[in-house]
Formats: sequence, structure tokens, C-alpha cells
Amino acid sequence: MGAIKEIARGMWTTLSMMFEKPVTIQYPEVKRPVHARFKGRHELHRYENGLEKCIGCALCAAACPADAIFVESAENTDEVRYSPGERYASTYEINFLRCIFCGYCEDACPTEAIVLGDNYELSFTSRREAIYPKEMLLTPVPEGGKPTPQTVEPGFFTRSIPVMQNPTD
Amino acid sequence: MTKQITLTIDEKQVTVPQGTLVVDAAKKIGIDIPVFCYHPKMEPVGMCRMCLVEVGRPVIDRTTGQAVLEADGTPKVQFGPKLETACTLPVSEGMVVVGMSDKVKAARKDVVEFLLTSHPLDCPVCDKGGECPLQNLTMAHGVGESRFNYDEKMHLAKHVPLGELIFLDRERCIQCGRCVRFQAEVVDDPVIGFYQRGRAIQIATFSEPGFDSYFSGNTTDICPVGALTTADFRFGARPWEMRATASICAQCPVGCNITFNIRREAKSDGEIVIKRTMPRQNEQVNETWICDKGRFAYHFTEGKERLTAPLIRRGDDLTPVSWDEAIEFVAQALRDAGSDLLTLASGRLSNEDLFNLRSLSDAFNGKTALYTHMAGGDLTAQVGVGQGTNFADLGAGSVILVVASDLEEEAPIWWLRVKQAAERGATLIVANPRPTKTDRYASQKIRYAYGNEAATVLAMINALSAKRPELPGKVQATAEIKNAAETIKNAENVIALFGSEGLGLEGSAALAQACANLLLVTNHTGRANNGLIGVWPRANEQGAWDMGLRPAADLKAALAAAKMVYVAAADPLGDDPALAATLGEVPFMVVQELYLTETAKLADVVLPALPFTEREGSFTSGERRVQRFYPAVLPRPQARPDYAITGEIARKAGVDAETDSAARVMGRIAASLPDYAGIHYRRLAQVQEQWPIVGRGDLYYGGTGYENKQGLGVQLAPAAQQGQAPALTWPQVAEIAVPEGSLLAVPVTVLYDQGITVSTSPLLQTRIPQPYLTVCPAEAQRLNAEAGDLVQVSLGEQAVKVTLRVDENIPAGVALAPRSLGLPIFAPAAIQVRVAQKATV
Amino acid sequence: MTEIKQYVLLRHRDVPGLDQLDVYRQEGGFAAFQQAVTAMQPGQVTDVVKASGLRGRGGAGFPTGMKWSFIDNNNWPHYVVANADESEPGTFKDREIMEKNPFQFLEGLALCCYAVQANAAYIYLRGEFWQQAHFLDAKIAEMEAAGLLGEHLFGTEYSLRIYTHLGAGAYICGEETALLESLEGKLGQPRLRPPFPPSFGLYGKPTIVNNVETLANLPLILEKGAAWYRTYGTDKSPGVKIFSLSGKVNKPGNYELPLGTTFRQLIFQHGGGLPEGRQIKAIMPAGASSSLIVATEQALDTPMDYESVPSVGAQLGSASVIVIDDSVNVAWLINKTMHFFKHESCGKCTPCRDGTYWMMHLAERIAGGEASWADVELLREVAGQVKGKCFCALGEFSIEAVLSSIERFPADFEQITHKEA
Amino acid sequence: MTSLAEQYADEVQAILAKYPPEQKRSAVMPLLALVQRRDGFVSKAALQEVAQMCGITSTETASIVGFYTLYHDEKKGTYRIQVCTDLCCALRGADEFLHKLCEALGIPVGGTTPDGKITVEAVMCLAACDKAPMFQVQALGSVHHDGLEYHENQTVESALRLIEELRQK
Repeated sequence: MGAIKEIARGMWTTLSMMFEKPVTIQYPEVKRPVHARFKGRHELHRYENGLEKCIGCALCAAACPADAIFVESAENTDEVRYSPGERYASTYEINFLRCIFCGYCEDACPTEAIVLGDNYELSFTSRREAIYPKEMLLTPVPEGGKPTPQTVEPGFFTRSIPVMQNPTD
Repeated sequence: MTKQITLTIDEKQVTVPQGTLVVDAAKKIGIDIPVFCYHPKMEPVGMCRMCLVEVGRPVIDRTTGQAVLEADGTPKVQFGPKLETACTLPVSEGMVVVGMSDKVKAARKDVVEFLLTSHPLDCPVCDKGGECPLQNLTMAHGVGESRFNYDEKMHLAKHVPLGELIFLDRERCIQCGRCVRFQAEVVDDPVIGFYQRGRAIQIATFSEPGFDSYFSGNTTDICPVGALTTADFRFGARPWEMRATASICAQCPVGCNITFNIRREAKSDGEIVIKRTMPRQNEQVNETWICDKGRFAYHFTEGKERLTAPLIRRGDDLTPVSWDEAIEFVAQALRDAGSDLLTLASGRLSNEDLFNLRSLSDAFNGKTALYTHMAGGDLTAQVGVGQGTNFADLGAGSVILVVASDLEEEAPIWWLRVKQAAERGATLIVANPRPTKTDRYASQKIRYAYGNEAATVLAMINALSAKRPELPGKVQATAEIKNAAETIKNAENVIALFGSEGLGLEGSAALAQACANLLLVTNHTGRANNGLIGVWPRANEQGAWDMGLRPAADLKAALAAAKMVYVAAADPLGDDPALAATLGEVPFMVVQELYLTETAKLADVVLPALPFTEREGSFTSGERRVQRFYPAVLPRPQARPDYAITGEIARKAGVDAETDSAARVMGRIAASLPDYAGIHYRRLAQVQEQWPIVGRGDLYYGGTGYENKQGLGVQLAPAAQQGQAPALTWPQVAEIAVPEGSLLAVPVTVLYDQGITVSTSPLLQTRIPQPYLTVCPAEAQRLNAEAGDLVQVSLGEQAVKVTLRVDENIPAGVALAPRSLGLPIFAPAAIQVRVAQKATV
Repeated sequence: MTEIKQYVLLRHRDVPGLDQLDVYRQEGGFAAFQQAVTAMQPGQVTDVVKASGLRGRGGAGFPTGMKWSFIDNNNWPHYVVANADESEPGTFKDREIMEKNPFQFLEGLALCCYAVQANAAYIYLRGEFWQQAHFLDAKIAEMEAAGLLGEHLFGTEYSLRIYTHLGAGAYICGEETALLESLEGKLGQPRLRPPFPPSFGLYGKPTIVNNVETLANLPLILEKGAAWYRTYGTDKSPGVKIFSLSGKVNKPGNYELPLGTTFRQLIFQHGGGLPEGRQIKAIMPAGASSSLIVATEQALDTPMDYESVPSVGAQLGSASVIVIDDSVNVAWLINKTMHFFKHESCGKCTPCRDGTYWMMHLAERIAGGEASWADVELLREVAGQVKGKCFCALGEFSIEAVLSSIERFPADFEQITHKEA
Repeated sequence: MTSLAEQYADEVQAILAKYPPEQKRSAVMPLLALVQRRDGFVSKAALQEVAQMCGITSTETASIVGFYTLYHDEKKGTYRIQVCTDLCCALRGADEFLHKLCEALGIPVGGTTPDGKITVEAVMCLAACDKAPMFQVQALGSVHHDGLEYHENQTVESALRLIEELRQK
């Protein structure tokens, strides 16, 4: 008697599940949205005009506890300009085998250039591939902007760091 | 003995010599009084007001002259109403300094806030960020938030080139004047100055070229903010990302202690490279300074064209081979040549390299030749400066004699040290055919004709009547010469520096002998702060003499006579195209080099060596201080250190030699050369506390130069100090015949020449002049030429075209030919000059 | 208190043509100098000046004779420099002396030179005094022609030359060490003190720097004696003083009066009071570098001497009295003074260089009505931050007007600022 | 270009004679004033010329030019009308005077008239506080004189009359 009751209870569970929404999704065709503060793969952001926000200060590399970031910088000129100020990152590499996605780099960045994005689809087949260079990290040029390097009017970009606003979110 | 003063700073007692400034006294007991404008190597000015402290002085009863006591018996101390600047205040007995009170803390906060009102806070992109005194002192003493309205900040130019080497960021400058004062006070090149006034003050240069000084790089070290940066390092790396390695500058015989900052670099395929050169403190050698050549010329070690493999001649071509093959090939050639071997090496090599070369050559009874234009290193080993010599100890009572040397061009830091000694009261006697910058500090100046160098010094001895060397007829013992002789005779200490202005081998040998005689006759040898110094053309030329290498009197003949020539770190053909035929005839030639030089192109075997930045070794400076350098970066694959190459060849040829490490070679040197007895690498790495303290966490105090943790080196005792006074021998100098219509061309040294160690540095290229010849206005007129004309210089069979310069300070009948600048003139020689092309106006 | 019967310094107002050498000599000119050189020891001249109680008229009020006695007699040669770099807003007294009574000044300078045994003297004039410099050059030439300057004066071993040197526009050169730097051909930035000029001055030699007015007192002191001089002025501030009166008064100008004359006497009796029936609001007794005195009845009755002026919260300084009437908002006034000090800061020390720049901006915003009371507070704090930290007096002077204005005339600031922070 | 020493031999001699022979540097200020009489401003070439005469570097000479307000490193009007607008003069209406004068000339403060003759600028105290409004005229590059003239108790009309006279010179 007791056994039947138990079976019935089990069947009920099974039956009730048949009407639940499935939790699995058809990845990779379907992708689950991430939370607002999800820390995925880094992106190097651009200004609306297409210039890179990164100024090559290497504070992200200094803050990185896993020593995953390597930055080298060089000087902008008005003929070959990557970022608004004097300095830009001529080399920017993140080793994703080392990265622990702690987000310290994001905190350290004085220009809000590096942001941990939504992308979690990281896979590589060699150690070399795990090192993402700047071209892979930069976001696409926004509409109306121009790709870098740009040639700009002399004397227009004189500030080393553009005036920043406090983040709103 | 200076009077000692005891005072109290922040409740700690300290006793210091009278005249010490409060800021230095505090430093000595580990109390940091923050400063911006003060620098321990410069006169205090009290401009920045960062070092304000409370100062109390004991109350003295005017009637009795005794200190007034408190009830408890301690001296009564009265504090002034205003804060005082610790950097301008000399200590006084019983003084009480308070640097930690609320009043002082508030004052520091106030001053930092003022400074930051006009500072851009662009630390993320600033080269100084991370080693910036303003950053540090703001963190320590500043306020968290600025009350200054951002819109009211001055926005100024951020990229002002002060010449090609140094950049100015006007916004970052805090007007402390360290750079301006360094240029005016320390090196007497006031080519940067303040422009405008008040808040608008800026640093400006009006010299041509901009910031025209051999010492300009030092201003970037002592700048307490990122206002002055070098073009070489601009945005090169963040300071915390780099590692520091110790080295010795390989450019001149001063032997400045340096630090290379290194880091991986993407454009070098991830290799570790040198990012910048910084001074490393050695108060006995270079204090905390280095010259711009030392700072910027290291690039010669990193050329892409460096040799990558041993090469052996197969027909017309040099073909890469394995090291084993190359070494076997050379060893076989050695065995074949036997005593017909000539080893030719220069003072660019380390002691260890030169010792192994010499040992190898000796084993075969071969000849060795030092590749140089200057002689006298045997004499500097005998009567060189005594152990314990330090230019910093020279002052009143000391004499420095500088003969035949444009010291600032030949050895800038020695020039600086001699200048400072003269300012401390040392008598500087300059003997040179034409005025040089050294003359500014000379108490006595002697002018002689080119060719009379040795005779002029002999005339001094003659004037003392102690010995009576015969003088060439035309040299008179003038009043100046007699006066100088008398001064030298009566001096407590005498250091004589001889250079190679207008001299070749023969002339410099005679001059060295004459100077040695003068020191011997006046009893100025064999003790500290006395003796002879050669201003050698290369860093380790003294070491080469010590290792037993001697220049060949007739290099061409020596080359012609040899069956095998082993050339290391020398390019005779590149320097003198006239040697082409001779070298072409040499049956077997080995060249051990960094690059495929003109000589190497003719070689049968070319062996790739390592520069000093990629290996260990030691140099012996002109003051005979043996100093170690360390590997800074990884060696290029396939290249090997010179001592190891030579050692391997020696072993292969059946000669016992040390190859494993430079330290072990030094062991052999110490065992076989009495002067080097007791020298070993650990001893060379010993350090002592130095003053002023620089390079620690307190960057604001002495600048960003490095503390010396890797060795101050060991100064050798000359023979005279070991009780072996050499005998006097009197040099003879043949007169140079100058036919009618010819000019006497004399070689002189300029700092930035076309030598491989300068011309390969892109930054210095703009400062290297076009090949030129200088004559006096009268000669120019006689040649019907003007400054700027292209002239053809005929020298024996050769003819070279160079630009003509005119200088009224040059004697008539003479033409100055700078070395390594297009003209193959190594000793005074007669030349014909005619205009080839008029300058276009 | 003695009324001036006869001018001491502005004697040209009594004697027409006093700028002519013959007239000046008829009036007894150069007798004192001749007497000193031929019949007095240098030390005796110093003693007379000491006894007279004469104090420096450039602003600091340091006893002149004492300054001379500090000269280092182990280091030669000595120099004397006349400070004619009159640049303080509100000061225009030296100019009148040099223009109208040049010989009295030159004789005073010569006397000073003799007293400290200097054989060369320089008159450092502000660059704008180009006309006066050329005028003095001519007068010096006349003196040389008359044997009053040159070698072997009056048959003695003493020789003296006087030269003019023009500055080129820098208030800071009125500071004596900055003046010496400038005279040496360098930037007019003050020197570290000690050493003071009497031991380390021009070209590193012992040097006495005296103001033009100070020097102009000397001939009559030597001629008539210290006791005579002491009949003028007060016990601690003896003698006469030229008061430069400017601002909102009917009769601005120079007034030579005994020290100890009251503000009221100067402004109302001599200066003819304020125009258009305006009320007096404040007084700046020492030019732009002075504190503002609230013009109360009691303040107006304060004697103008070195000891009494501090009792109403200011210094006598160079006695350049600027009268402010009730139409002036002091915020406007400090905006003016801050512009001046910011412009004239030499840039040597941080508090003055950056402090004046900051204060100027604050004052400008406040005067322009674009500031809140918090900005006034900030201005006061910044001024307090400058106080006591500057390298020389210029920086310290820059805050006097600011601090006193905010403290004594808060209503003016309340009226002009908006309330919200 | 004839050298300063040739062109103004007497003046240069007189200037140098004022100072001890080993203190030639003291002559730098009067020599610069002479240069301004010749050129109207201090050019880079002139800096070198004066520097050589005083035994100092061009940079040191330039520092003097930069520090003192009466030296100019650029050419403006031949006559610089420098109106004192400091506190005391301002109390007597100097600010208003300056603006009206500039308005009448049709130039901004600090501007130069189209004929290049007159520049009007505001300066700090000129020690004529009792005679405001006042200005000084600095004659530069003028063959007539190298000096400064004070003009006191001025009105806009009197100033304009004077300016007309200067233009006729």
C-alpha cells in the first residue's frame, strides 16, 4: 500500500515536471542573457568618434593580480592618432589562461577603456591563441566614427586625459 | 677638524659637522623632511617651501652669555613665530627642530595643495608616474581633494622639445628650478632658464641646438615631476614594470656606474631589452651624474645588424658555420702561424678578454698590439693616482694639471669633477694650445704650440732646476710655465691629467713621460690624490695596458709582417682606408666583433662577440679603479663573450685557458699580475654607505638615480705606492716638418663622433656634426675659403672632402681634425687644403 | 606736534629752481657733503644719522644709521644703491623728489656713500622712470663738472661715482635683494637672507640699499644736526615723512608732514576731504600691500607713525594713503590688488606664485558676483595658507588686503555673493 | 645688419663703463633697451648679440626679456600706450578711460591699430596715482627716442590728440 503511494508520489513529480518550462537551452543556437554585472571577456572601448579610450597607462597591468596584461605605449601624433591624448597603447595583450576575471583592471582604468564584457565564449587550441592582442579586444568603431589610427586637425586633442564623468550605473 | 654640532630633530639627537643643513642632518638619522627644490648636490634656495619646520633655539642670557635653564634644569628653548625652511638653515648648537607638529603638517599640506593647483594630475600617462616625488609627497602630505576650481587651471603646452634629447611638459613643471640650477651651478651650461615670471614661469632654451649641454639628461633624473623627460624613454615603460641591472659605462675612461632598466618589448619579439640608462651612485667616480653620451649611446649594443653566427671565408663569401668548426679552424691557423701571430685589440674589451688574448698570443710567442692613438699606460700604472684618490677630496692646497686635453669632450664627468675641485679651491692649471671650456676654472693657463706638449712640461721641470732636461730650442720657460712649476712644487697634492689633443702615439708617449717626470721630481706620486691619469680614448684602455698590451709603433708594418692577425674590437680599415692593401695581404685574419666591420669583411674568420650589456666583465678606469659590469639582457644566441671565444680557441690550440666565467679569468689575472693581486669579483661587488643618500624610497631627495648595491670597485695601487719608483727617462720628440703651403693637421677629440658607439644611437645622430676641419680666420682667408665651404683635404695619397669651420682661437698654420669624423688623421701630419665647393648662401 | 614751517624734503615747493645746481648750492647745498668729506670721519656721519633716529622710508622703517653700522669692513669695495624702484600702488613720493629736488637726494646718496666708504653708487630706478633717469644723469654730470663727484673730492683721497640703472618693469625689484639681483643682470628674484646686503650685497660685496626719501633726509640732518631733526615727529618715529595721498580725495598728492600727523588731518585738512560728499569707508595706509583700516572716528584720529598705525590693524609702511569711499565694494578692491600681486609675483616661492594665482581667480569670481559665501571662506583660508610661508615680503603683503577686507567688511561680501554653495 | 656696438657706439660704451669690467652682465638690461630702440622688440638674433656683449648665454638673456614687462619678444605697435588701471588709478576712473580710448581707436585692449603704430594695453601701477587717468608711451623701434613718457591727468580727447601727434612722427 505504502509502495503504491510512494510510486504515485514519484509519478506525480514526473508528471508535474512535464508541464514546467525546460531549464536547458539550445546553446549555441540560443544564448542565455547575462547579469548586469557579469564579468566576461574584456573589451577595450572607443569614444563615439572612434578614438580608443585606452591611453596605454598600464595601470590595469599593475593592478592585475595574475599578471595577465601586458601593455606598451607610444606617442600619438595628429597624423597618426589612436587616442585623444599624448599616449596610446601600441601593444595591449591579455593572456586569458592567466586572467581570473576579478575586474581589478576595470577598477584601475582611469579612462574607462577596459570593461569586462558579456562574452564568456573563450576557447583556444594553443597557449599562443589564449593571448588576445589589442585588435581582438577593441570594440567595433561606432557608427559615425572613424577607425584608428586617424588623422586629425592639429591642436585639437591637447589634453592627456579627456575630462571624465563619474560612472552612472 | 670641523666643529661638531649637536641638535635635536623630532626628539632624536644628532651630531653633525658645523655648516650642515637641517634637512641633511635629519636625513642622516632617517628623518625625512620633504623637499622639492632642495637637492643635496646643489646650493639651497628655499623656493618651494615644502621643508618648513618649527625651529627652537636655546635662550641665551645676554649678560652672562650662558644658556637659560628651565626649572628642571634643561635648557630653555624658544621657538620662532614663523616656520623656517630646513633646507636653508644651518644647524646650530642646541637647536630643536620639530617636523611632526600639527603646524608643520598643515604647512606641508598647504604647500602641496598650492603645487597641485597648477599640476595636471595626468599621472597615468606621465613617464614619472610611479617614481615621482610629487606623487609620493602628495600621498604622504597632501589633501585628498582639491578645493581649486578645475576650470581655473592653466592649460599649457605639453610637448615642448628642448632640443632633440629632452622634452618639457609645461603643465607639470612646479618651477622648483632644479634643472636650471643644475645647468648653471653644477655643469656651468646655463642653456635652459626661466622665462616669464610668477605663475607663468616656464623653462626655456635659446641655445642652438636646443638644450646644448652634454649633461642634459641629468635634469630628467632630478626633476621632481614629469616635466622633463628624455626623448629616448618617452612613454617607454612604467617605472615599476622595469627591472634594474648594474653596469659600467663603456664610453670613456671615467667608468661611470650606471643602471640599465630592462623590460620585455613587443617590437623585439618579446625579448628583454634595455629601456633606459640611469646613473648609479658612486661618489668616488661619477657621484650621481652621467653624461648624455653614456645615457643615450647604449643603443650601439642592440643593432639589428649584429653578427649572428661565426663566419668562415669560402671563396669570396663569408659563410655561417658552427662554433666548433670556426674554433677548430682558427686553432689550426694559430698552430700554423706560430710566432708570426699579431693580436690587435682595443680598450673597448674587458680586462678578462684582453688577458685571455694576451695569454693566447704569449703562448705562441706572438705579438700583441693595442689598437689606440694614445700611449703612456705603462707610466700611469707606475705613477698613476694612488689608492684612495678621489677628486672630491681635492680642494685648497691641491693642484690639478690638465695637459693636452679638451677634457669636457674627452671625459665629461672628469671635466665636471675637476671643475668642482677648482670651485672648492684647488688650483687648476690648464696647458693646451687653444682655449677649452676647462679654462673657465683655470687659475693658470699655459698656451703652447702643437707639437710642444712634452717640451712644455719638461720646461716646468727645467724651471725648478731640480733636473735639467734638454729642451727643444723653441720652447722657452715662460713666466707662466715657471709659475706653474712653482705652484706644482709647493702643492700638497698634484694630479696630472694628460690627453691626446693634437697628439699621436709618439707625442702622447713623450707627454706621458714628461708628466710622470714632473710628478716624480716634485714628489707627487705614490699616495692618494697624487699621480698621473691618462684621458684615454676608450673605456678600458688602462686595463689593456695593465693586461700587457702595447700599441704598435708602426701598425702598418706590424700587419704586413704577420702571417696571422687576430683582431678583436677594432676596425683599423674602417678608420683608415689606406690600410686596405696591407690588410688584404694578411695571409690569415680573424676578426672578433659585434658587427661586420670593414675589417671583418676582409677576414678569413669572423667571430660574433657579445657587447658589455649581455655579459659579465670588468673595466679598469683611468683612475685605475677596477669595476664590475653585469649582464643586463640575455645574450644573443650564437654570440659569445670575447674571453670565452679566445679561451676556447686557446684550449683547442693546446693552451691552458679559462673559459667558463669572467670571474675565473679574473682569478688568473689576480694570480699573474701583481697589481691585481687580491682582486676578485666578490670584492669588486662590495659597497659602503654613501652620502648623500639617493635612490631609495625617498625619490624627492636626490632624484631617480640608483643607489649602488652592486659594487664600488677597487682602486689599484700604482707601482710607486708599492715602493717601486720608476727611473727618470727623458723623452725625445721629433719635430714635424710642415712643407710650405701645407697646414699642420692635428687630431682632436669631440664627444659625439662617428665612432660605432655613437653613430648607431639614433637619438644622438642629430648631434653628430658633419665631417669638418677647423682653421683660424687668417688661414681661411689664405685658402680663399669661408666657413661652410666644402674643402678637399689631401693627406699623402688620400683626399677627403669635409666642411670648413673657422675659429679664431686656433693658432695659425694649424688645422683641427676631429677624430672619427671623416678624416683619417691619427697623429699630427702635414695636409694640403683647397676649396672644393663654395657654400651656397 | 610740530607743524611744518619749512619743507625738509619737498624744499622745491619753497625754493623755486631748486633743481638747478647753482640755486641748490646757494641754499647751502653740498655744504654738508663737503663738511663730511673734509672734516668728519665716516663713523661720525653714521653717528649723526643714528642720533637723528631716521628710519628707512621705503616701508620697513628700519633705523638707517644702524643699517649702515652693519657694513662689513673686512670686505671691499663697498657699494651703495639707492632704491628708486617705486612701484607700490599708491606710492609716488620718490618720483617727486627726483624730479624736483634731485640734488638733495644726490647729496644724501653721496653722504651715505662717504659714511660707508663706498666709491661707487647705483641708483636703481624702475624702468618706467626713464625720463627721471635721464634727468638724474644730467644732474650727475653737472655735479661731476662742479667737482662734487669724481676723484679726490675736495682735495681728499675720497672719490665717488654715481650711476643710474634702469629696471624694466617688476615690482619685486623694490625688495632690496631682488633689486641687487636685477642690478647684477639677473632675474629680479629675492635672495636668501641671511646674509644681508651690508655683508653680502651687490656683486657679493657689502652694500647699503636705501630708499630715495631716506637719502633725501640726510643733507639737512647733517647740516642742522640730529637734535633739529628730532624736533619733528614723535619720540620713536622722529622726523618728517612724505605721505602720498591718493584714491577718493579732492586733493591727492604728496604731503610732507611730521610723523604722527593723524589720518584726519591728512585726508580732510590737507587732502580736502572726499569728493561729491562721499563718506570715507576705509583707509589703506601703505598702498596695495596694506590692510584696510575701517575709517572710524577713532581710526581717523590715529597718529601716522610706525608705532601707532598697528593699533588700528595696519602698518605705516611707505605711508601711501589710499582713501576708499562708501561707493566702493571691497570685493572689487581686493580683485584689483590680487591682479596686481599675481602679475608681480616673481614666481620663486610656491605660496606666492600659486597662492596669488588662486586668490586672483577667487577674487575675480567674487567681485564678478559669480561666487558663493563658501568661496569667500575659501579665499580667506587660502590667504591664511599663504601667510607666514613666503620667501619674501611680497607674498606676505598680497594677503593683507584680503584678510582685512573679509574680516572688517563682511557685509560687502554678503551683498555680492549668492547664498547657495 | 650692423652690430649694436657699431650702431650705438657711444651709448654702448657709456653703458659698459657704468659697471666693473668683470661684471659685464649688469649691462644686459640697458643693452636690451637699446635693442628695442633699434628693432622694436627683442629678436632671437638680438638675444645672442646682447648675450655675447655681456658674456652670458642667449638663454640667460632671454630670461631677462621674459621676466621684465618692459621688454617684448614680439613686435607690436611702434608706440605702446600703457594705461595704468591699478587700484588707485581705477578709483579715479582709469578702467573707464581705457575702454573708451580703445573704443575710440576701434581696437580691443592689448590690440594694435591697423597702421601698426599704436598699441593700447593695461599695465600695473606707474607711480602716478594722484594724476590718473594716466598712461605712459613706450616708443619702440622708433628713431626719435627709446624712452618712456608719462602723460597724466588725461581725458580720452587729450589722449587721442597725442596719438594723432605720434602717428605723424
